[in-house]
Amino acid sequence: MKEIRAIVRLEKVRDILDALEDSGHPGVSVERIEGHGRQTGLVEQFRGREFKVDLLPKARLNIVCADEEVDKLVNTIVDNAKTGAIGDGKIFVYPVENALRIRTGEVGQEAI
Amino acid sequence: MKEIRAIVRLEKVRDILDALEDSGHPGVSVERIEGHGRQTGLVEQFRGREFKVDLLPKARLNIVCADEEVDKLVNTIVDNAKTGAIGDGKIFVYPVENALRIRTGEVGQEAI
Amino acid sequence: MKEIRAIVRLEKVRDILDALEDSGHPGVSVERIEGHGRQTGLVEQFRGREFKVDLLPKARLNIVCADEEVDKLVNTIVDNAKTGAIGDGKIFVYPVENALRIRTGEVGQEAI
Amino acid sequence: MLRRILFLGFLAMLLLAMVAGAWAAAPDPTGAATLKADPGKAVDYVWVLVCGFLVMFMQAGFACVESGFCRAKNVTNLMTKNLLDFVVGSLAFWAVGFGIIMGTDWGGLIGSSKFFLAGDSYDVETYLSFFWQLVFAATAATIVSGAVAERLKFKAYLVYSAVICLFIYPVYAHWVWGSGWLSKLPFGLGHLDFAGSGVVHAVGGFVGLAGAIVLGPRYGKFGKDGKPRAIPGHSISLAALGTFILWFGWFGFNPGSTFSAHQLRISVIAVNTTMCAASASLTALLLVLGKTGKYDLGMALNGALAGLVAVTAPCAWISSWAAVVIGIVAGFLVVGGVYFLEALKIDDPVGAVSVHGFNGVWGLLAVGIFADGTYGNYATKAPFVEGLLFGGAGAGQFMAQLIGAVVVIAWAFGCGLILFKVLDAVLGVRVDPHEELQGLDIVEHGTPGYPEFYITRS
Amino acid sequence: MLRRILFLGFLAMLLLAMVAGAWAAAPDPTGAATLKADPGKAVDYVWVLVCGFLVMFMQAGFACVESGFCRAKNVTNLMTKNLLDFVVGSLAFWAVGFGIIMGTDWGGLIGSSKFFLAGDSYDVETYLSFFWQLVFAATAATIVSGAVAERLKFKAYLVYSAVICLFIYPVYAHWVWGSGWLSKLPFGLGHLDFAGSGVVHAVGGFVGLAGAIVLGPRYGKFGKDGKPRAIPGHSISLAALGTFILWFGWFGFNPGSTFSAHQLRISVIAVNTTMCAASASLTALLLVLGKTGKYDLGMALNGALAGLVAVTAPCAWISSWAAVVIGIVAGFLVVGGVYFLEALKIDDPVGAVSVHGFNGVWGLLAVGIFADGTYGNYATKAPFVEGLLFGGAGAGQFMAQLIGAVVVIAWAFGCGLILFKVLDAVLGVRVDPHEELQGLDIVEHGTPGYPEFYITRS
Amino acid sequence: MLRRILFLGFLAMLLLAMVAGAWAAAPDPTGAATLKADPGKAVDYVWVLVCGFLVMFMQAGFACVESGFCRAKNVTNLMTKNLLDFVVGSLAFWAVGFGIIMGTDWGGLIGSSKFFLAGDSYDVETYLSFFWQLVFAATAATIVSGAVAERLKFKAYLVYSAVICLFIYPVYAHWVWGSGWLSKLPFGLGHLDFAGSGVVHAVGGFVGLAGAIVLGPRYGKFGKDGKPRAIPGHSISLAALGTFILWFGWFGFNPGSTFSAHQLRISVIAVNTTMCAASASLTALLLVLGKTGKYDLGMALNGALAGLVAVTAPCAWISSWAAVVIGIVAGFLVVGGVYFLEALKIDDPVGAVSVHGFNGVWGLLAVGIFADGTYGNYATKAPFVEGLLFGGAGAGQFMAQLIGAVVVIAWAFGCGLILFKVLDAVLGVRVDPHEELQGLDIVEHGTPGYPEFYITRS
Ligand SMILES: Nc1ncnc2c1ncn2[C@@H]1O[C@H](COP(=O)(O)OP(=O)(O)O)[C@@H](O)[C@H]1O
Ligand SMILES: Nc1ncnc2c1ncn2[C@@H]1O[C@H](COP(=O)(O)OP(=O)(O)O)[C@@H](O)[C@H]1O
Ligand SMILES: Nc1ncnc2c1ncn2[C@@H]1O[C@H](COP(=O)(O)OP(=O)(O)O)[C@@H](O)[C@H]1O
Repeated sequence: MKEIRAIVRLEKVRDILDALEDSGHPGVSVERIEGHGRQTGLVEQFRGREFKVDLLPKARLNIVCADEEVDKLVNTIVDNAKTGAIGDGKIFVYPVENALRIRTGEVGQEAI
Repeated sequence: MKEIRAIVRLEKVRDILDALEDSGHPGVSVERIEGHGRQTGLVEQFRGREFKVDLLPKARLNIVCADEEVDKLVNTIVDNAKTGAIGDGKIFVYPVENALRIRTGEVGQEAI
Repeated sequence: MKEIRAIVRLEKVRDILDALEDSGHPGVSVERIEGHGRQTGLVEQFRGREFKVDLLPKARLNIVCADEEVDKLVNTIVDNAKTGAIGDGKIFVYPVENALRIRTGEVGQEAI
Repeated sequence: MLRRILFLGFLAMLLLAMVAGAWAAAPDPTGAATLKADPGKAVDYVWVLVCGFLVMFMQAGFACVESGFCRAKNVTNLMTKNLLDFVVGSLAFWAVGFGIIMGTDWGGLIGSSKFFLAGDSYDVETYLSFFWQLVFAATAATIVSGAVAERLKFKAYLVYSAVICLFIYPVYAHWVWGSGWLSKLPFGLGHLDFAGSGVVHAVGGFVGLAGAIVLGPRYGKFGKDGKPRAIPGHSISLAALGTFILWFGWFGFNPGSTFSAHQLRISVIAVNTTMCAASASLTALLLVLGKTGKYDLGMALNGALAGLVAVTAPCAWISSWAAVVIGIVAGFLVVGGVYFLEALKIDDPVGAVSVHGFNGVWGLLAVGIFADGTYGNYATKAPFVEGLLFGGAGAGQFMAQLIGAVVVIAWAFGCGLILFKVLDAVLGVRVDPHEELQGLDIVEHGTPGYPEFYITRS
Repeated sequence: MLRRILFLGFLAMLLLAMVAGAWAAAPDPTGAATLKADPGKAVDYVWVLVCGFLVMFMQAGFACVESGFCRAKNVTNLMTKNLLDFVVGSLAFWAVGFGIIMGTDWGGLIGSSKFFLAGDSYDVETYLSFFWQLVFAATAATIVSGAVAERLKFKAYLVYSAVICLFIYPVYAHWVWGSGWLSKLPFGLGHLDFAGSGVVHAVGGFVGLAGAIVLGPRYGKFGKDGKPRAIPGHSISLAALGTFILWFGWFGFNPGSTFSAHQLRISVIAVNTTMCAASASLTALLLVLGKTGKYDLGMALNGALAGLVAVTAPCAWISSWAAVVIGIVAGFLVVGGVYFLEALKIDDPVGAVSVHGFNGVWGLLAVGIFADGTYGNYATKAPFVEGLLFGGAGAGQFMAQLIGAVVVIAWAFGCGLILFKVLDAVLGVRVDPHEELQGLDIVEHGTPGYPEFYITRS
Repeated sequence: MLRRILFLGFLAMLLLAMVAGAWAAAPDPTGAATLKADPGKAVDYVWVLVCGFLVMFMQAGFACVESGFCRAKNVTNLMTKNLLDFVVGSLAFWAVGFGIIMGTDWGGLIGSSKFFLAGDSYDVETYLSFFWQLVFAATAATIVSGAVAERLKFKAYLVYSAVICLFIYPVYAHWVWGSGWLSKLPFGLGHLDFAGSGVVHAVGGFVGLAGAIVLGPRYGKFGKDGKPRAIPGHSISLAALGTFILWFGWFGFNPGSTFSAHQLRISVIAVNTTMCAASASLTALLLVLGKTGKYDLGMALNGALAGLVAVTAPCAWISSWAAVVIGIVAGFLVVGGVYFLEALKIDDPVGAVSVHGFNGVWGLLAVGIFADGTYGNYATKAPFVEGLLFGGAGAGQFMAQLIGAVVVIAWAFGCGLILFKVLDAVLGVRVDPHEELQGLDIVEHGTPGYPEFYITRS
């Protein structure tokens, strides 16, 4: 079992979720984070004084899936998250040891 | 060392935390996320127009613990998170390589 | 590849990010969480009635990095997060299996 | 079902009104004759209308205070209730309520004409009186939404809003202000309530108390051990803004109740209103400071409102030092009231009962104590109103106030209890526990208050 | 560029004003003579000014409603627009607009003096009239910001604000209120619009419609399948508070339009205003309840405003039952209007066109139907205003109203279309798609509305 | 300790008041005689009271602006300060302050009767005057909370509130408005300040400056390199709403300062107030646009307030073009002031010093420049007020204004410095660094402003 964590632009979440729905509709958790990588932030101002904000808002999608699903899902995400401009985000893949569905008590693959 | 991540109903957080307090009071981090699994969302409306919201608010509890504690803690969570209705949530378990307490510099088991 | 997750005081985030900028400026994601460990919460009140809040606001910094970077980054964080008082937070390290930069499609080390 | 009933009722009302309107033989709909008879009316109309606008604006204040003191998941619900009680209340009061207060008296018990403002009512004086009474009735109505917040079904609230403006409020108001029996009590000058500590606030407060009791406490208000728990409101800035708006609106409520700009006493009333609110707020702040060591804004806000309620009845018959003293007592009462209700396991989410109910009664009694004998009943001439501390007539006046206080509690609490019990039997008054947890906004209205913000709903 | 033009224009205006001011031979700048001539003026001034203050406060109401009904990422933008339309509009109206409405009539088409309030205008009566007209003009201006919200470039909005207060609004207002040709139509008493359902609201609403059409819908308002999608506003409490403020301010708008406290009919106007808002709000609530089974606050708020707009023209010529009926129709219109525009793929984020445009027109027609012949045109004497339901003159009056309604639509929509098309050609009216997604707050103003809150921006 | 002192002080005040009240031989507590002597009083009372209500409502405006411009972690604190300065200030002003302004003059320096509104003060005229002076004093008091926001201990603020309303404000107000020495300067008509640019705003602004200096900047306001950093406010919508409320309230502040509805000049004052605010706001917006290329709402809001402050002194003595010019200067001053204070490493979180302090002084000088000689001092008769640009008396008047400006700066800044220094020695004025980081809401009040929202506190 693996977990895919995709950090993407907030405005792309809708499209990605729609696309995921077509590729098997996996369970997903979405979080609001802030971050920076190559993208270096933007300038805001308040009562005439400018300042640099270096953390930008992003969304993170977490999907736990079977090992063999990873590639397909990652591709789906990449296709829908990409604009080509700096700040498109990253995807990380992590090992997961077990899963459990609280409602039924199912564990492992069954529970994803 | 493992990390338990339990995605649960927001309204169950209080009960789960109380129950955890009784089973050893581990350190916990709580996050507010949105997600969907089997549960398919709900219909909201705004100025006469209905729309479907497919991400529902949930809480995620993260607990880093010793390998042997996992089962006990998972059970505690399940017992207190379960309503039997769709949307009860899931628990995932991940490997953790190391831990460090910033205040004291302790590492590994000591730091949990 | 590893992921460092550091749970720290909100008011320390600025300093830690500045220090990280000096040690190689890695990509970072920041989240707002609530938690408790040794620190036991505080008393608030509302219209004359006191109550205990046992989850306190914290920030979590996530950094995916090469294995050999872990120590340096952890030290940087510890140095800047420490006050010596209860509630300084913890750092956990996790294995990461892969990374991908959405914009370019680079994978693995390249993508971090 | 309810929808259809509401809609049909609404149409029926209209038909009746139109029929009634057909007879209209309007005495002075343009006001030309009235003005000719008394040119001073122009300034009186300006005064009464502007004050009435301020009272109407208190609706915004109540909406903000109640929403701010409740949780984000019920904001849409509270705002809808605060809007709709004014909306439904206005229609109900127009159809029936006003006629019950100000219509031809029937045995000292009830008024019986002027329904739908029809016929002879098409007259500037009647409309002026209607406008004034309407914004007062709506104030009484809106007080209750605070006490029953976060758990009352919306449709029950709609029916409640109609009933209080159709019947509960007008009947009692008739007794006091419509030359009903309370105003003719053979003690002092009869029961007196200058701007409505009793008529408006105590009525609202005790109907609210009945509602809170019938509904029972919100999920989580009392721990498994029975101890009260705080459920903090979601926006202190909204609650504070609402309190400022209410204070501002109260300058219409109290001074405007002279119903005439030719009683220059309006300046005294404005000052008394301010001083009482100030001393009550400071007292409440200091009391909680003594208990918890913190400067509690929520209670200071409640305290200011408590002072405003308490001074509402006596404001025209006292001077400033009495206002300050009345305020100190109001501060004690509101703090004590909040703890007292919690001890009784009654859940009043915003403190409406302590602020409006208990202090409304205190205001009535305060007339019988502090009225200083310099001012008549809406008149600058004798007979003057005297309280216990001033001259011989005081004991009688105090008695009249006491009777009025007992009556208002009995009437409002009794009617409220019956109303909510009947509603419970017919419609059910309380939302499902599951819905309560989720918040009423989505369940009843489909619209979360702050859809884009991350909120920890519990 | 724009900056420089703005600044130079601003300075040029001033110079002109100072030069003009130099000639000043002020008729009665202190008001002493005016008061002597008519001591009753004191109360009239108080009435008109206080009502004018209330109308100015409606700016706050619009700001809150529009911001609350839009997304958090555009709050700073909406607030800046709502402030700056008043600011720029005041200067433009002072320089030119007022003179076009109230200056010496030129062929029934346009006024042509009193620019910059210079020369003879330094007079208490003129200043009073200016203040009143100014807050009305600013209301028309601010309505549009709702219809074009979340996608219009800020600099285009600045130019728009100047143009509507310089020209579009004043010309039409001159036709109706400045003894222009519409007021002299040979039907009934000429086209009548007591407080501005047409002059203010329909003008704002139809300029807004033009703006919404030129801009096109917001990204995401219509799905790939072309179906309309809801874009919920970020703060229901802000929108509700704004509506209460508007309702409050409307008590200045309508009753104040007598421009005299000596027409005691002001009490009737206040009542009609309330009753129409109430019945429209309830109707809108029930209609959506019938459709979705939920109590929709957003539409109930829109409904209340729709009722207020609809009663604005007839408020002084009807009695309460007619106000209730007009409100019911307004409720249907606003709900229908919202769905209708969506069906046409026009995106009006806050419902401004349905509330102000459609109901503004309805208000004009309602005069021709319900005016009951008891009241003259800003006078208590004959000739009286009569609608279709009352007496023979009704058909003529209805015709006058119909003509006015057609004219206001043509004028406002036409001017709006030209204005926004020209602006689009010159400056571009719409922000980049990327900027729209990010929100206008950061792109145009650099200041997010709620920098510390976690917001899901999309 | 503090609690006990506060409580005892409070009780002592009351006892005194009751004793004093016992002697009461009230000249005209009902107002019947006053009305008989001058029936025109009715409309004057309506005017003054309604305007006074509007001024009181400015408390809500200040509360919103200050809270909106500060961080979420200090919202409860700011709201509590804004409530309690009115509460404590009212009691202090009632006990002593009013007597110092309006009591029997003692050597041109101080008034010395009417304490506690006792004895002869039980009179409609005195109460009216008290109400008016009270809401003005409270405005001066509340200005300071912005300048010292986010770091001042609450108990120090309570003491400060009492002191400014007991002493600092009343003494200076006596000099100008209570027939004290400044009003009798042998230049022009003596020092003139129509509605209080100096008496209210400059006093508040410079006491605030002293507070800001004694406290030092907030943690993080200046970087390690000493460069100023922006600390954005948490809610732009709240700040904007607050500004609209203030603008609305200012229509009470300025036109109401005629203290009579029989000076029809009130219409001119209302117009001037609007035009000055508009031109100042636009100027501030354009200046920042020139610097950063963005339309800065925060500064436009500050600009509008700056214009309102600047026109407060001259509003009754100028015509509209002068108001526009004064506003342009005000716009420059507020923008320059904000940058200037930052350059001096003084931290004024909401711009209170630039808005109220600098522009208050500018308003005083503007009287000496632009007063156009058509209006007397609160009178329509000669002698008329003339500034430098109009006639020979201008130089003298300018001198009187200059002296007043110097005096107000010296008095307010001096008293402020002493007060905050003494408070610092006795109570400590600044919260712990750790508490400042955490926010004052929890530490001092126990109540976070928005407990359910996710907030990035730093
Ligand atoms: N090494 C990393 N560890 C954790 N999060 C990262 C890392 N690198 C990037 N991120 C996250 O990904 C987001 C997008 O990264 P960015 O560098 O802007 O993308 P790109 O390089 O494709 O332009 C950042 O805002 C941050 O949240
Ligand atoms: N595969 C998954 N990966 C990540 N999160 C998931 C996954 N499946 C479910 N979740 C999370 O768990 C929550 C509850 O899942 P749900 O399917 O509604 O529970 P159940 O199946 O027990 O009814 C979802 O809202 C989502 O946040
Ligand atoms: N075992 C754990 N698992 C997950 N999060 C933890 C754990 N222990 C602590 N935390 C997180 O770390 C934060 C700081 O922990 P705390 O015990 O207060 O630090 P310290 O022990 O250094 O005083 C907590 O608020 C919580 O969010």
